[in-house]
Amino acid sequence: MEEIVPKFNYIVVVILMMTGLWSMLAQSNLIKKCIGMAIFQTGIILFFISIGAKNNASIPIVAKAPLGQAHAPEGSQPPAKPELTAAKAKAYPDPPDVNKLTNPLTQILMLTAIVVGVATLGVGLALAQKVYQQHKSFDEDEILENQTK
Amino acid sequence: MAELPIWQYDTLFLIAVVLFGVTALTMQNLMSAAIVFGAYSFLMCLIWTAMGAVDVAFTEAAVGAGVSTVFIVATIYNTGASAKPRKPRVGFKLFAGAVAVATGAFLLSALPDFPAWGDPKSPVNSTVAPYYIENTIRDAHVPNIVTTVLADYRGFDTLLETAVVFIACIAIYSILRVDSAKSTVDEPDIIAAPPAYDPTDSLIIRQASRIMVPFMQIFALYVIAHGHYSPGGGFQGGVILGASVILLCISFDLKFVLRQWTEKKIMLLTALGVLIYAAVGVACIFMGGDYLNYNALDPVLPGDMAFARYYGILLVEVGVGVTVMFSMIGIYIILASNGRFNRGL
Amino acid sequence: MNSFITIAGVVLIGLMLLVLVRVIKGPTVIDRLVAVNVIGTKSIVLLLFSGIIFGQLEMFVDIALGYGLLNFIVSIAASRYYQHRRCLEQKGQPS
Amino acid sequence: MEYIAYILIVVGLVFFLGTSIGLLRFPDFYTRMHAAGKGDTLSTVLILAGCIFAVASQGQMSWLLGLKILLIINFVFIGSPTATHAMMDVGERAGAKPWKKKGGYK
Repeated sequence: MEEIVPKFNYIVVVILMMTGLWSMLAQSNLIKKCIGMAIFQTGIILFFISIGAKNNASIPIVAKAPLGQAHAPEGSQPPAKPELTAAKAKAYPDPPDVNKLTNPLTQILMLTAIVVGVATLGVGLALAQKVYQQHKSFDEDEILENQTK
Repeated sequence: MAELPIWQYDTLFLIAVVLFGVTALTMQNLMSAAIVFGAYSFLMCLIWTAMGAVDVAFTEAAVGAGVSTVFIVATIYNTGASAKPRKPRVGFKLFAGAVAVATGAFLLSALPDFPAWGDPKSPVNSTVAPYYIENTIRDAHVPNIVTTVLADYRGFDTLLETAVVFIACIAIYSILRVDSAKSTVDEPDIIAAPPAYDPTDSLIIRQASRIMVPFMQIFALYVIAHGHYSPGGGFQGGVILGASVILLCISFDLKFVLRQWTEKKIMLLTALGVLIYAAVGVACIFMGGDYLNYNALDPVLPGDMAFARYYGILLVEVGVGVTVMFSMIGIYIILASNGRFNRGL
Repeated sequence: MNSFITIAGVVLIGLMLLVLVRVIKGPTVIDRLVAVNVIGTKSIVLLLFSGIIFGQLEMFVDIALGYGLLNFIVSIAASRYYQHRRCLEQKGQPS
Repeated sequence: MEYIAYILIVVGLVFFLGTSIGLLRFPDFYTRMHAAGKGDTLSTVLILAGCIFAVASQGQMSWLLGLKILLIINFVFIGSPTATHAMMDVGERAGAKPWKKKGGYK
């Protein structure tokens, strides 16, 4: 138990991936294969997000500093439009504490993966629909029988 | 028992999510499977929130509630709704199960090598990521680190992901589109004739969506523009904009929407989004910088060097939003109308 | 306050698991649709709860607003679907 | 302020308890719809209102945040009954049979 509890997330990831893989292999219905593919994908996304999570950390958005505590940044920046820069930079402390924010890198990889996943789900569904137009069936076994006839 | 690393919700959610996934796959009726899959995505969104990944949760919320289930429903509408019970091939299913379990056992054998859940010192959290966390505010004045990494530090990645969405849209068109004049596709015989227009028929639904759609679109524009300060950005706003038009397609009629958005317009606008993104990069080259290095745009944009990156991110997000919005609409229409682009769900 | 919200959230998830029983058991599609709609509405509440626990509600309220706007689309899509295909249980089709 | 939040959230949870028990125990689709449609909307609205007071008692309230939560309540109030109506429509069109007491009233 002491071994398993700190790594519970990986076990759930593996269970989800096994479920998706089994459904892609064994289900004979094409739509269910597509749903299984989506479940497999969420397993992978869960893996990435959970390795990026940190204990006692907040969301990866830099919180505004309480008023009065902020200090102006160093003078290395070109003082092109000083009023804008100063007003903007004063509101935030620099730099934020690394251990207080969750890892943003894994999140952005997965954010794009979700939208791309919907697009690929659409491609899968379109293929299934085309197969249905040709064979009048979603069932793999029936399609094979129709072809061998 | 050791103390749970992350707080109490997560464990409950993770157990519930496995239950939902298995349930969705055991449903015999495909419509049920689609609906349970929608609930699965609700829970997934809650898990991302509990792990502190708000942007991912927002994307999952918009995609799961608005788009993906509707795609599956549209496909089922044009085909048959049931997974016919056949004599189950138990042997093959057991063999597939054995393969899946073997894969799982192989993966689990690596379990001791993984860092513990929520360890701040793990390799993922201690190598590259601290640079992003520390430098975002100074480099771009954007508090939302995810937006900065998405559109600025890893701009190439996002450009190509947007291109992938565009290519997927093209692929669906080339798979399914038929010319309705020479169409040989006949309606599945289960579909009743489309009902004649009856204003009392779905008056409540029509009026409710008439109220909701403008709010959705304004909210989506807010999400795109305010993505620098709160969760949001081009992907989320684009999906919500797409979902608002999909809601119009469902609650009114496909023809009603197609009067405004013809096929040509939708395809051109899908391409326009990628073009905006790429054009920002090319503009950077002409201004004397590297591709997608927004610092080079400093002379034409207000504010100092960091504000050039701030506005560059905004331009890029607009491009992403346009592509995602119109590809979602295009995919929905072509799935719902069975490739004929004239009538459907 | 935070511990109260946490307890309320856990109770809410427990009750959501009761609704899940209806999703699994529900004899027809529409029973499942009703139960899933309830789960969708309750996830708005849970999102706000986790926002209060994180102490940054203004970041989470956008997600909840998005859900509030979007989560009736699926019900309307299903209603359209059955408007065109009149019968719920076709011959020889399990639900 | 804090106690108003407690009361609203607890009352909302009680209504949701009613909803989930009703969903489990009622015999047919229409009665389940009754439990889900009414109890769900009311409990959501009550708990969201409780959240407003909870945040206000912690001193984190800004006008934008309050406005957004009120907007969520508004949209739940528009969207949820519409969904209920649509599903009831589905049930009637699809021919769900209303439950009758065995040997009961005609």
